[in-house]
Amino acid sequence: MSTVWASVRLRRRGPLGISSSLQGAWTGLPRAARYTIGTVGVALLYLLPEIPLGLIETQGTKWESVLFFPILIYVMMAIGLNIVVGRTGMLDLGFVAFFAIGAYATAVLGGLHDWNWWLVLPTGIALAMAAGAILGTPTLRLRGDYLAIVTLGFGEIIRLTANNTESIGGPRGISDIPVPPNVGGLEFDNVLDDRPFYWLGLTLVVLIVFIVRRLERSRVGRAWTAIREDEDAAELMGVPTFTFKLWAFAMGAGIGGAGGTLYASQHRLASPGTFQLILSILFLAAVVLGGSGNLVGVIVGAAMIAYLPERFRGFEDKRVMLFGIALVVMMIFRPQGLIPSRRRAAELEDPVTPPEMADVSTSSQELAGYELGEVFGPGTVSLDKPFAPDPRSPAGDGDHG
Amino acid sequence: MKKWFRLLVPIAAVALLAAACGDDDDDVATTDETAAPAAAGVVCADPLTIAFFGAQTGDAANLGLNESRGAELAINEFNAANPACQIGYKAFDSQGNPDNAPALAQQAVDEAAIVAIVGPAFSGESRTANPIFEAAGLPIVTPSASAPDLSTLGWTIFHRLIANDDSQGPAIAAHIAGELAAAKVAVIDDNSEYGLSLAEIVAGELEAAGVEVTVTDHVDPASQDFSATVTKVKDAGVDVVMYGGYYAEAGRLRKQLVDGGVTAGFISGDGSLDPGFIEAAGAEAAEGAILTAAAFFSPDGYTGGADFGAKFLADSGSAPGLYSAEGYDGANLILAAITAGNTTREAINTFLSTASFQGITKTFKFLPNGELDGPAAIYATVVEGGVLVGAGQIGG
Amino acid sequence: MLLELDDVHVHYGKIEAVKGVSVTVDEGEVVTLIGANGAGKTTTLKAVSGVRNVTGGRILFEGADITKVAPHRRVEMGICQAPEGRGIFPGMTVLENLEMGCYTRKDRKTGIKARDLERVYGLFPRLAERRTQSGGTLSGGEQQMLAIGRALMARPKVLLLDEPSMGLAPKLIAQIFQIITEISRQGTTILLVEQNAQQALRRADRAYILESGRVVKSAAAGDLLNDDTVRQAYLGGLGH
Amino acid sequence: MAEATILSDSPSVASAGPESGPESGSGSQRLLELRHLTMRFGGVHALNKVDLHIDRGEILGLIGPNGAGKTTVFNVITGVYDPSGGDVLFEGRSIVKRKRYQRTKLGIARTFQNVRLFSEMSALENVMVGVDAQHHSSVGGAILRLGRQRREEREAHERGMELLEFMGIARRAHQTARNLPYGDQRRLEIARAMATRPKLLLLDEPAAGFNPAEKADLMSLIGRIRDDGYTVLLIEHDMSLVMGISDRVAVLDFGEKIADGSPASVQADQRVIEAYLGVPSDDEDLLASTGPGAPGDAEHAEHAEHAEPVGRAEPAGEG
Amino acid sequence: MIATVVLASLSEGARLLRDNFWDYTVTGATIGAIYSLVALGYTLVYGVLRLINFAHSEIFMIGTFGALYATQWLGFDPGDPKKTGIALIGVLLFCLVIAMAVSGASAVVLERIAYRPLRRRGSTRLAALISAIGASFAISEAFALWRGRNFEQFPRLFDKTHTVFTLFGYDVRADQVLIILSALFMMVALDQFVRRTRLGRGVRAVAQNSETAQLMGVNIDRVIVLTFLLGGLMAGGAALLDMVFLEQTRYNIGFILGVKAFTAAVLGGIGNLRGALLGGFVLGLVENYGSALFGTQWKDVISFTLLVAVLMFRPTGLLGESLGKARA
Repeated sequence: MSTVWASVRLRRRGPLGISSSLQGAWTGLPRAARYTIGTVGVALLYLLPEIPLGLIETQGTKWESVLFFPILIYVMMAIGLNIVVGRTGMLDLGFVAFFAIGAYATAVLGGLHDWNWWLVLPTGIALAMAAGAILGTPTLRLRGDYLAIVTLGFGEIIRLTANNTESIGGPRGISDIPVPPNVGGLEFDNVLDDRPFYWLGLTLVVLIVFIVRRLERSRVGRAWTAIREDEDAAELMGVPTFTFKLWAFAMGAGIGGAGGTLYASQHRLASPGTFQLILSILFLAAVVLGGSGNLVGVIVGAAMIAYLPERFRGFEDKRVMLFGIALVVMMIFRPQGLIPSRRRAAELEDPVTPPEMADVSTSSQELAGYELGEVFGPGTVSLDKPFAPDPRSPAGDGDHG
Repeated sequence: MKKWFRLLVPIAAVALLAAACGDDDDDVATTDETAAPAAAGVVCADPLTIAFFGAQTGDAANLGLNESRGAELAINEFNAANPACQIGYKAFDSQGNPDNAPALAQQAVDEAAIVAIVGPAFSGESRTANPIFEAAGLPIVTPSASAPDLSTLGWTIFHRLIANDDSQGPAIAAHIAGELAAAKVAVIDDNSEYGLSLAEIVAGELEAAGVEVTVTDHVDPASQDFSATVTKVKDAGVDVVMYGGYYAEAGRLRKQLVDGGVTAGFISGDGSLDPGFIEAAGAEAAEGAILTAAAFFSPDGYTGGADFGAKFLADSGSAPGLYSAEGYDGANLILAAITAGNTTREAINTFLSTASFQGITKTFKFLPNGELDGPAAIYATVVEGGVLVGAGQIGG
Repeated sequence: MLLELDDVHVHYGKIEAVKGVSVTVDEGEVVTLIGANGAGKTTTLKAVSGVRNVTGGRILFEGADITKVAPHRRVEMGICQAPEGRGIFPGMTVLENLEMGCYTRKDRKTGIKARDLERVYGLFPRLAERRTQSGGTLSGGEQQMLAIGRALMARPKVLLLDEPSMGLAPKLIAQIFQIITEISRQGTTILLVEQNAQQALRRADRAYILESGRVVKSAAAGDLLNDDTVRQAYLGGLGH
Repeated sequence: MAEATILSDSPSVASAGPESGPESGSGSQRLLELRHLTMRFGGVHALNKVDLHIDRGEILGLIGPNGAGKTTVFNVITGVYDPSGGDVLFEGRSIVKRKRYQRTKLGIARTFQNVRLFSEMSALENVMVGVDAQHHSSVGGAILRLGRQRREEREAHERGMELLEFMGIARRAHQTARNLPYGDQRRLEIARAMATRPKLLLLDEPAAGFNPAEKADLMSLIGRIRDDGYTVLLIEHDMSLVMGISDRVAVLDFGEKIADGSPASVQADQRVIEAYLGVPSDDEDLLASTGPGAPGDAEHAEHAEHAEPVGRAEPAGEG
Repeated sequence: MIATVVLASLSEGARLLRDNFWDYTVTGATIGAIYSLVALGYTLVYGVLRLINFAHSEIFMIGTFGALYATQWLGFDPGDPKKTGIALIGVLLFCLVIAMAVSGASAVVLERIAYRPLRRRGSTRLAALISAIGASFAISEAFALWRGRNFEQFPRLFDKTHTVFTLFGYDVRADQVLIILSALFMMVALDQFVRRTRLGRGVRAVAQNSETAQLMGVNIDRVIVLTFLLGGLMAGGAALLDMVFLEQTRYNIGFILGVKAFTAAVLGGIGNLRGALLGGFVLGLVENYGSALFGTQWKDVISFTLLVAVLMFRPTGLLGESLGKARA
């Protein structure tokens, strides 16, 4: 199993950071306490635009607006992408496609066909999910890097097709997009006040988190993780891997679509220029930066990715470069992300007697494998080939001649 | 970048020369309605700020800086002349990106001192920012957002300092059909909002004028290689190639067309009107290309702009570019409103909508929809001997 | 003393696979490490060749401490291994695989290389027949021959053999062990890890029995042939 | 206590469906039948017309030298490979066209030669994945927490804990699989396979890397699993273990079945002895040394020598 | 109605392609040659490290600036007279050496800074990919800050419009011949290096079985550096050819080309040197033919659709083997 990537000198450190001890403290709290803290936390999030935060607020851009976009939208996208990348272990480099589909669904249905916004939202989500399933059906049997490049291509295909299709505005996009009807004191049609959108978006995020939590703690979530850890073993344990991969793709896509819908209504514009490849990469960076697989982690990661460049507008031209450097440094010193998945936290246990093979089958797998699926690479596990753990094991298959 | 300067030096020199020969009247605002800033100066009680909205960094920074430096120059001159009324200046750097624009616009709206905006520079960002300005009643004067439909969206705060693409497109088409007497034309664009719109208008006008548009193609500006388009153009054997898009791609396309053996003429709109076009195409290939705009590329083309180049260079350290003079005029227009005693957004907007103002580029009087009243002037610039040379008005 | 392991510990993450193994190998000897699966034999060997980090203790080669020396440097010093599972390069021909064996050799004069090749082909005539065939297409026995031959191309001072009998037919096992004896007779020191205790003990001079990462017994190989510790550690105590 | 629960949940008693239990279904004693099963890799026959059957409730030991095709049998039964010829019947019906996960649902579960756990999941979660195989709630149920989903979730949790207790690793329930001691990882793998409620449990060298005491434990455990009504197909190199526990033993050599019968009869079979010890050759050591072996050519098929770092070379003599 | 329009435009496209087939072929092959050279870098690193070196596009971009500086150092200006004969060859070789050296060196530095620390810590490949993305951002933005965001022009070194020979009525230009031939030459040289030399064998050995390679005395770190170096050299070569062909560069020029080259590498079978060659040319040609048939605006859609289609039927690309398994 040893690929060169990890073969050389391994000095695995338990990620005994502050966050993991915090996590420990958190899980140690009684249930009621956790619920109380959670509720207060969410309430504080709702109050974010109302509390004066001084230096934390963005300086050159309006804080309430930034809270909605990019921060909230990025959070939503990262939650969606995390299902695909962090949970199920499929590398998706074209997640922006679903963002675009949500936005365009809103623009076309709401803008061109005057649908009610509350009808547009679920339709946008459904369309994005359908697109995820349509993309997934032929491509999900591809693994790793191949899936990555195909999804990247899909993202570009969506953007370019939108750009080339005159009936949806071509490069001009569609700018006549409805906003949600006013509810009580929430005036969505007041363009000067982005707080209603923030609150609506936050409500959606809370709902999504609630749903995703439930999924993660169910048969579905276990199937996803099992697929991430060892797809073949999962299938042999009775997990219909294709179905669940498709579900992961569709759920992720649906959340992406919701983000797109919300974004387009607030910006009142859906144009192809928004849906660049770079956004997919930023969403992925958010997932990894926060701690791939961990819901809280990716939310924090996304918030950072969205917030920091806005906060440091003063750096102007340098901020993308600093962001790049930060990514490299982060991956060197804290590759597991800001708030790693609970499982990564070091566990204390009694010493054991390890036969040599224990490391062969587990630890080196974890070290050498792409977190995204253990066997990664061309032709490693196809049905006509033996079940080799190492794609490059010399006698792995008899067809080298 | 350095070559950029080198090319601009002769232009700047010409401008300086013109300034030296011109009259000594420094006043810029001289109309019947508004008096020039008096020597005593304007007095204003509240702190007032004029903001620029557009790209200051990023790929689209060139155009934004051209304009913002013009606006800054106007404000600096005003402040020097009016010690009792110091106007602030602030730039909102949208990078030309419609996605960034709303949060910036909200911020601008929130700052009470900001009474008017010069910008937004592009049509795309206008679509996401202007609704916010409209809602806040914050008046804008845009020196360069040229999409025709912007004036149809019911914005009362919208004022456009140039003729839109509905004027530029027909002028280009008329020029192709008339002056250039082309029988077959290739209309190519960069598949951007601006480029495609302009190209479509031109193609429509050409068809109406009975000129055959044998090739329409959309290139990807991110792609370096346009050879498939070159082959298509070669195949059709056109007389003129019209390109809607920006200067870097226009230059690259022109170069690859010439290298591929295409001898047809080349004409493009204001997006291509930049010395960068000549750089990208190479002086040889660029020769003879016609670049149009609803503005002069160099301010000495304007009657009132004789010494503008020199002042601009002295103030900002760089030579003026396309729409620098419009940026300057835009700011002066707002300053004229302040001079006339209008210090609220509403009052300034009313002033802008009703007053007539003589800038260095033209006389500004706006229709209710924010477009200029009166015939729109479209000017051509031709590449001659490796430099941009004004070739007079071609339409309007 | 050619090779000496002094209280060597190896960890995989938090798991300690080798818990203080001390082994010595004299010049010219055949020393074998035997033990059940998971006893730490292969890990010990990997520590010697340097592909596993030692977390405690020292490894001395010709008196010099090589604990921190990079694996490729150890090959240059004369430690060469035919790894468990043979580690044939499947996309290379037999000849190329053999040439990989003298990758670090400074004296790459064709004459010397040709003589080494001849020696290997002499020991393994099958390899000469298949020299242009790609390594992945060889049979298991041929691959094992190739692995040993490739290690010999480096002219090692000590040859580390990891389970050369693994997965081979009895007849081939016998052949391989005969060749091992022959290699030893030609003057190469051998450290042999083997599960096939019977064969290993017959061929070796001295033996160490490993159990759960520790040496539980060391003695002259012949003495261990009928030893109860071997039975316990290796054959298991069940079903009798 | 644990034993009792396992018993009650075992396939022979549980009423999971019409097909469950040895008495129901086809009514035949035959649980699995391989007919002329052939598996070729390139030109090599990994399996050549193998006929084999397993009756309900028995432990069938599958032995043979390395590269004989044992794991290939597992891989064909579980659907990792499509056989080149022949048929696999489970409860009287051909399953070669079934997908892998469907076979698990039908009641076939396996462990792996090299432990293949879901290493970032807890031990309990690993087992719950197995229990999930017989469950049906999906995305909708999980989001809405429908009654069935809650019931299934509770059951998965309870049954998971029971199985962990049964395997003696309940205290590890919330530890990450990756961090378990090796022996517990092997036990967890068995628990995970049992969680799918298999009628047929395929164990691929479950004792590999175990010390004698652990092997003894495992033997009694497998015995108990059988006693609970599971049918077990066991690949194992430790002859003492196989012979001690199997009701019947089948021997593969060069991809062909060369013997099938009671442990005693197999041990006495001349062909088996030859296969294991090799045909006597000029080297007299051969007879004394008892390493198993197979000529190399068959090894491409199973590449046992590389993918199986364990479980070879157990002397066959003393079984 | 729509179908008729599509069919009409298709038939016009078909005529266009038929009438200008060799034109499309030669221009497609030219850009395909550049794709191939850049794709080699992705494939080499992937073959050995199983890492998508996302920052490889920036290595290419640095090479274009290297070539640009070489001409400036020689005192060329965009308007200068063109060179011929020996002088031209000398100038081109000098620029090639500089571009390759700059790209090669930066690839090595990149490995040292952005990847090796991660490798040492046993990071996951996903972390490495993110690090690569970060490095890509950082490098290109650093160039944007340093050189500005406008295109810089590469001088015209020789008369490109000169027709070398005519292929079925299409006048093949000097620069096209130069690019295709030199790219092929570089690729053959690399292929032979990897197959025939001791160092190349080391690269293959690490790709096939890194641990055994170590046991044979291969210094893995050095092989990895060598892999990056080779990829960088090829990218440098591609950079000069690209400059000769298109004559302008700026900080983000590598991005699209990198995506395309990576697509080409996957198309041919990532990890496979000959696959990269094939993938590059196939991509270049199909893009061009597709542009004729469907319109230039669909060019990228066509490339990615082709990729998906190929992977559907050949899930490991056209040639499908890894670097390790390439036969000698």
